Amino acid sequence: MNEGPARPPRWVGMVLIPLVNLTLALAIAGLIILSIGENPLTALRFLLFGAFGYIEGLGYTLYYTTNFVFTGLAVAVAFRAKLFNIGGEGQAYIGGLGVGLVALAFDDTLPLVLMVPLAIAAAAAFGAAWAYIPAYLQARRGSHIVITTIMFNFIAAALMVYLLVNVLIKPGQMSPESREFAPSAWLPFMHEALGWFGIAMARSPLNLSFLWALVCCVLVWAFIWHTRWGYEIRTVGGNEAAAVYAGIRPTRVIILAMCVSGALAGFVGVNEILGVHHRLLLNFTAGYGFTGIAVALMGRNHPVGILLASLLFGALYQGGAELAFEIPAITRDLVVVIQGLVILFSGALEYMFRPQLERLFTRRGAALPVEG
Amino acid sequence: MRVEATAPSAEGAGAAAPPAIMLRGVNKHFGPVHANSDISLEVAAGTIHGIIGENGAGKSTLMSILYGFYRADSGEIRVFGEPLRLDSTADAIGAGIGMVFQHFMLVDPFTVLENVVLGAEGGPLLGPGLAAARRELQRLEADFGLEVDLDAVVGELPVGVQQRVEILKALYRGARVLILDEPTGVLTPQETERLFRVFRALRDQGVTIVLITHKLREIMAVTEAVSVMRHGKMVAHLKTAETSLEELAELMVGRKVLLRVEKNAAEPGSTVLEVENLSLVDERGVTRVDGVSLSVRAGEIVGIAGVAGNGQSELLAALAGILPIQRGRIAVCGGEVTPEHPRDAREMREFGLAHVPEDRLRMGLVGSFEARESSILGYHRDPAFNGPILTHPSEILADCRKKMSAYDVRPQDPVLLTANFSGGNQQKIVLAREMERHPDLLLVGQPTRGVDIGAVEFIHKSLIAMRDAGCAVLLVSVELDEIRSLSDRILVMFEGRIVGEVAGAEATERTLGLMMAGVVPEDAGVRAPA
Amino acid sequence: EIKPAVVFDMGGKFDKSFNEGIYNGLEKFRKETGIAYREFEVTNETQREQALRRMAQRGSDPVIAVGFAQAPALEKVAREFPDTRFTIIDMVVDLPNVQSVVFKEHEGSFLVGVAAAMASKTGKVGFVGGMDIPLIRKFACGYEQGVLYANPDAEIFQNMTGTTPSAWNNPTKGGELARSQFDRGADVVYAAAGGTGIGVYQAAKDSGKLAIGVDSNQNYLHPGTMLTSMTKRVDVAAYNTFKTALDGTWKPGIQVLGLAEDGVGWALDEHNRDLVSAAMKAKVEQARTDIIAGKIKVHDYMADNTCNY
Amino acid sequence: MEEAFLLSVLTLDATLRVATPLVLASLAGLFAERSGIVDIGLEGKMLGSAFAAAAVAAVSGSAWLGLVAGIGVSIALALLHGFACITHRGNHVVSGVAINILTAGLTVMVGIAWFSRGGQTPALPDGARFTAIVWPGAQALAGIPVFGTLYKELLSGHNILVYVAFLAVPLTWWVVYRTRFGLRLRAVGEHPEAVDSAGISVAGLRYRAMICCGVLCGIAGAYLSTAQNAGFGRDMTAGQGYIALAALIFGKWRPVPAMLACLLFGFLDAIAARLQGVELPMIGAIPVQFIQALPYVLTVVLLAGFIGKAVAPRAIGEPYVKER
Ligand SMILES: Nc1ncnc2c1ncn2[C@@H]1O[C@H](COP(=O)(O)OP(=O)(O)OP(=O)(O)O)[C@@H](O)[C@H]1O
Ligand SMILES: Nc1ncnc2c1ncn2[C@@H]1O[C@H](COP(=O)(O)OP(=O)(O)OP(=O)(O)O)[C@@H](O)[C@H]1O
Ligand SMILES: [Mg+2]
Ligand SMILES: [Mg+2]
Repeated sequence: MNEGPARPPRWVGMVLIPLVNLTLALAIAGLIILSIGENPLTALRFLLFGAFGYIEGLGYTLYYTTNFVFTGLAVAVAFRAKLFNIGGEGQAYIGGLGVGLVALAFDDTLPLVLMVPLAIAAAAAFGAAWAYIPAYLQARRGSHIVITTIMFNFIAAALMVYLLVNVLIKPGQMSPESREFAPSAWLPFMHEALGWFGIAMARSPLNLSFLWALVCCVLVWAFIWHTRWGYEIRTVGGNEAAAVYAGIRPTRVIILAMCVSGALAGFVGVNEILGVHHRLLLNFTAGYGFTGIAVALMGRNHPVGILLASLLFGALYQGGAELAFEIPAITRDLVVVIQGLVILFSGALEYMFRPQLERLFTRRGAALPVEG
Repeated sequence: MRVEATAPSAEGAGAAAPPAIMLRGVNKHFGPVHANSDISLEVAAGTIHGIIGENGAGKSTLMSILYGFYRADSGEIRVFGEPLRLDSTADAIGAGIGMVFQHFMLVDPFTVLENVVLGAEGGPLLGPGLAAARRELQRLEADFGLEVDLDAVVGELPVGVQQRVEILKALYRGARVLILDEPTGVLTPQETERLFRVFRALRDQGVTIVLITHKLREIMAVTEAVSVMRHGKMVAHLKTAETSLEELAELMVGRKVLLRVEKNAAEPGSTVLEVENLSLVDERGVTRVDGVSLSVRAGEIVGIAGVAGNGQSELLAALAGILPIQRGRIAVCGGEVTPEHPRDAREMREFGLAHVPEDRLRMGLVGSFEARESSILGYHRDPAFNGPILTHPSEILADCRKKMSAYDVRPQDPVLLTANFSGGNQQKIVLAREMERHPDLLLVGQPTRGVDIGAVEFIHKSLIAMRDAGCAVLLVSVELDEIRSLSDRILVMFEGRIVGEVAGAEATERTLGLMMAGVVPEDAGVRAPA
Repeated sequence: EIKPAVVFDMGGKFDKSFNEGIYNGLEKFRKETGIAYREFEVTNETQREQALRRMAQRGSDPVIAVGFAQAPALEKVAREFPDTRFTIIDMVVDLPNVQSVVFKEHEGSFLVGVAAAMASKTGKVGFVGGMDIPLIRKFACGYEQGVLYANPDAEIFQNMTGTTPSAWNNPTKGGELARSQFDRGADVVYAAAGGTGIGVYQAAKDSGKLAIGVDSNQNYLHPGTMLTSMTKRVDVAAYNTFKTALDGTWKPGIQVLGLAEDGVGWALDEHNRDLVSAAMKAKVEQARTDIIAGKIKVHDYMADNTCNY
Repeated sequence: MEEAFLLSVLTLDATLRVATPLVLASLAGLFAERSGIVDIGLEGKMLGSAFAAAAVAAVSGSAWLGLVAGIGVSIALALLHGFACITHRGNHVVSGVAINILTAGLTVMVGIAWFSRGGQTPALPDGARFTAIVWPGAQALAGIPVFGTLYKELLSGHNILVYVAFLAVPLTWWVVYRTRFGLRLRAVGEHPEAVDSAGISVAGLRYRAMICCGVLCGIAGAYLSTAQNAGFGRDMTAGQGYIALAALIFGKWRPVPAMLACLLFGFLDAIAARLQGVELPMIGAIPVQFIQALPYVLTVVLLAGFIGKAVAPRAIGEPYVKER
């Protein structure tokens, strides 16, 4: 029909609105900090400095980012097929198991260049396998994937405790942990890798799996939007009847999407087990799988958005720890509150100011309604 | 006589009764779209008033404003002379307006009774309300011939019955003005005729009816006055008795429209589709298709007529590889399907079949896809669009552009979301996708459902062109006009069986209508099924 | 003057048992000396190393690492900062600047096992652990041995709470597990499950049964149904770390604290005096002397990863 | 034999205790989800309510005041969820996750500020708790075989909130299927346009559903901290909100089947507690972790084997937008 009022400029939606939301979240967190008698601006400075202000801190931020990228992508891929994968936590756990088993088996025989691809493959295979069962049950038996993936998180936890306490534990040791891998099986830290090129960097847990996370972003983007399999996944997610009409089998697509999702979640194991801890241990997933849900949805299930959301969460984790370290009155619980506020305002309430802001900038910007 | 569009005249002003509805200067924007611009309209009380217009002309929007569902940006509304501020549908209902939407507003898992009382329960507890409603509805049913099983689950009812539920809903709320948005789009001729009888009965009892439709014959048959919309504006108000089909069509589209399809005699070639004794049972165990045999040859259009719900949809779905068959055999372009060797839609396409589904939005398209993505649905594995791993976006885009211009899809924007095209244009996207494959066999379901007559003309021409190019076409439609004017042979389905076959040229509405009711008339060249 | 610091483990300083014991010892030190200390509560595996390193970088000395799980991190950090003094509780890290404090939890558990067996009228007693890990098995094994020492016919029910970190912090589940043992006839239950124990003790109180606390003296929680507590003096260990560092008497190496060193024991105070009969007290004290004297050998699960005694 | 019977009755008794918060929370979820709002935030609402109930009960000495406070906090959180999802068309899952994280932090933070016990509230004396109600004649009838045992151990001797939870099931059923509000509730989760076109406010209905959800979650939270336990502890819900959600889906969004699913979860849990360390004939001692995983494994098996496809309310999770 006739051209009506113009749309607001793109940057309003892409930059300004997220910024306003984030500011609001931090402002409310600031009020809370004020209420316990601390200076919110000092706190904000510690938070930002801790997350970005020095190389080690940045390293930690990016290390957390790596985990969130993996779990966020995992949730997003499943979501594209309209599957709600709450099982990232368990898939990451079992992915780590795969990495650990490979490393324990071959750490003194294989060189690193073979170990790394093998470990990545194992993480993917184990994570995918753990996602396969709920996917199969959803596809063939109609078992609701939300329930089964929740259950599989618990089952993964039980399995890991059993294996670590009874089977894989280093004999005579107190901690339920495997032995440390031989250093030849350690994925190089970023500070080591940069050291090869003569660049000095403070040490941090950031390791080369960060690069793999970036690669995964590109791969997922290409997979979802530029392959026929991605097309089929999106078709099933968009309109299942249309998928059947197009000769796409939803059962296969559900299984494919979940396996890709599980494999991505499994890569958390590469970062944690091969990159940081160099041993198999309990609870290394630390809730990254759950946070991945918020990461994916805040990032609009798009790799670029997920990367940005992961960075935000990485910064909150690292900056928050720094904050708790520097200001004794700010406990780790307050840091959790800040995270909750950020998810609430930047995620759930992201549209709160959209109409007002868009109107503001539309009016000031170009167009009055054009009749014709 | 033509009445000037912009000024609903004071013609009836001398009469005592104020018009049932009077709109003045109504405007409505949807973001950048000016859906209704400065609309005025007057509907006399106790009449049936038609509104026509192309797809996207703004008819539904205008009626939704009148029903308080959308709020107008500006304008004045009077109902029976009373100025109204419509802030919600409750206001409109209170003023005696009832509306039957194009997409039904029924809650599928509810019973008919529950649907009817929703919003008019008559108290905080359901029991008494339901009982009262049951009594009142039985009266309404008797008065207007609107029989429905009040305890049936709505989702399981045929559309024609669902529509009756919608009408009952409005009447139960005491509607004095009843608006119906494309009520006949999904009805059979019999159902339509029955609906019109209801309309006349309602009108005789003083109810005012506003009828939106694309079918000009219906306007001529049942209305007293008609208003024409184009591009968001009112272009004419006419008395039905003083106009003609041709004039209305021209007013709507803005150019002359060919109302009859012109075609030469068919020159059928070899058999492309051969169906033998096909049976199909749905998941509830009901036999939907029962021992159907038919064949379609290259260069002919075979039409399947029948009242909706008599197995045509399932037959089409089975042929397309969407539903598995329980008995029989399908041979298509050298490929074979049996219960032991089911094929999915992808394999059927590989045999050389294309399929325009009956319900494009539910099945033929993905609303959240860009048009270029929807335009390869089902052919997304075609080597032309794919490398070994990655797809070829530029080829897909170019292909989509080409199809869009060949089929005059508007707007011609391959990256616009599919859902943002109007229904008619969505239909064209599907047609372009399927027909441009130049298949050996084309299955078409309801090709012109809900499409305006300009587009109908184009679609019909394209189908004839396909046939003349040697394609075998199997057409399923509930539009008898469409079936009769396009088909070379017509098969009629009733309760899952084919009751007879008529040559297209010889089929009359009466013969077909009887056959669709399961009666095979003696005369007129009907052949019993093989 | 020293700049002491502590890195608590995942349970947090208010976990009602182990970490909180450390916290109490340190608070005592702070009140006495007026010396403040830095602290950090880790929330994931990777933060352990980060926190220890940050403490060392900031010049904190000595630094206490709480819990066995900190050992791998401490090994790295202690090598990086050879001039910083570290104390790790519950684990041995063999480095010249590390003091390792470990406890003979099995000995203390043996004593409360004896008490449990004597207090039980049904001859059935229970044990609720947090997670099935070697440390908890060590508690359970000592307890079992003590129970059977006092009553060879006794029956012992064992339950573990869970397989995720919430196992240490799930009083609801703890209470249900205790009740499940009461249903089967147990009338004394010993909990070694961190915050989960709160629920166990409450369930005992609500059902009129007896419960045994752990780590710190928890008798005060429910006088009348808290039979006793197996005290593990982490507070003393923590206090001593800072204190000896202040005095200049801090020494690296391994400290094994058992009954003989008063590192573990059983709690007898005004809250449970009425529950402990003279015979019980005598028997427990006898066992205590015998263990110290080596007449009773309490099997350490960690020695061979079995509970065969 | 008699002992075995008593033991099974006691297991069922434990089942009721464990299932109570699950029943309440899944009924809460039923109101939200039937209205079209995905509620993954049951966990957070329970946690917030558990804290408020324990804190107020500890200060006031009254369990009832605690219950009111718990319900109040839970309703506030439910309305926050509604504000995000209904008014501002936010993503339901993100909002739920945010509420869960927010309450996990806030309860402990406020707890430390108020009580200085590391986020715990003081232990509640019996007067400030909901304690067991012994039914008349429980002791007297105990002697009667079977019935006496059932009466004394299973029916009698629970706190009032247990009875409330199981009465809430028929009540919810009645509200959902027999009242005007219930009809509209079911309609708005299936087809909000239909509700809107009938002249009923979609947002208004959904907010009211969220209030119902808040009330029930509030009772569930209060049960945890002032009935089942005697005080609040950090993260004390321990994932029960998610299990309740699973039960709701398991029960296909219907009150009675959802309750049965909760009872099933409770029963499997109770059984698992009793199987730990028991040497099974033929098999011997099973590793405790396998027993601990048993309820989850069995749930999956039951789901795959016996429960057909669960179809959610059609409009669930979709923000209602009239004009695109
Ligand atoms: N909900 C909506 N949001 C945005 N735009 C809309 C909406 N509904 C309608 N429009 C716009 O208003 C215009 C008029 O649409 P409307 O549905 O009224 O057309 P119509 O005359 O009913 O067409 P048809 O005959 O195909 O039903 C459309 O072209 C469309 O651009
Ligand atoms: N999200 C949207 N944003 C902008 N315009 C939209 C959007 N969704 C739909 N439209 C517009 O709505 C119109 C479609 O309206 P509608 O769905 O009523 O189809 P229609 O013209 O009525 O077709 P039919 O009669 O076949 O149903 C299109 O012209 C399209 O431009
Ligand atoms: Mg319309
Ligand atoms: Mg339309």
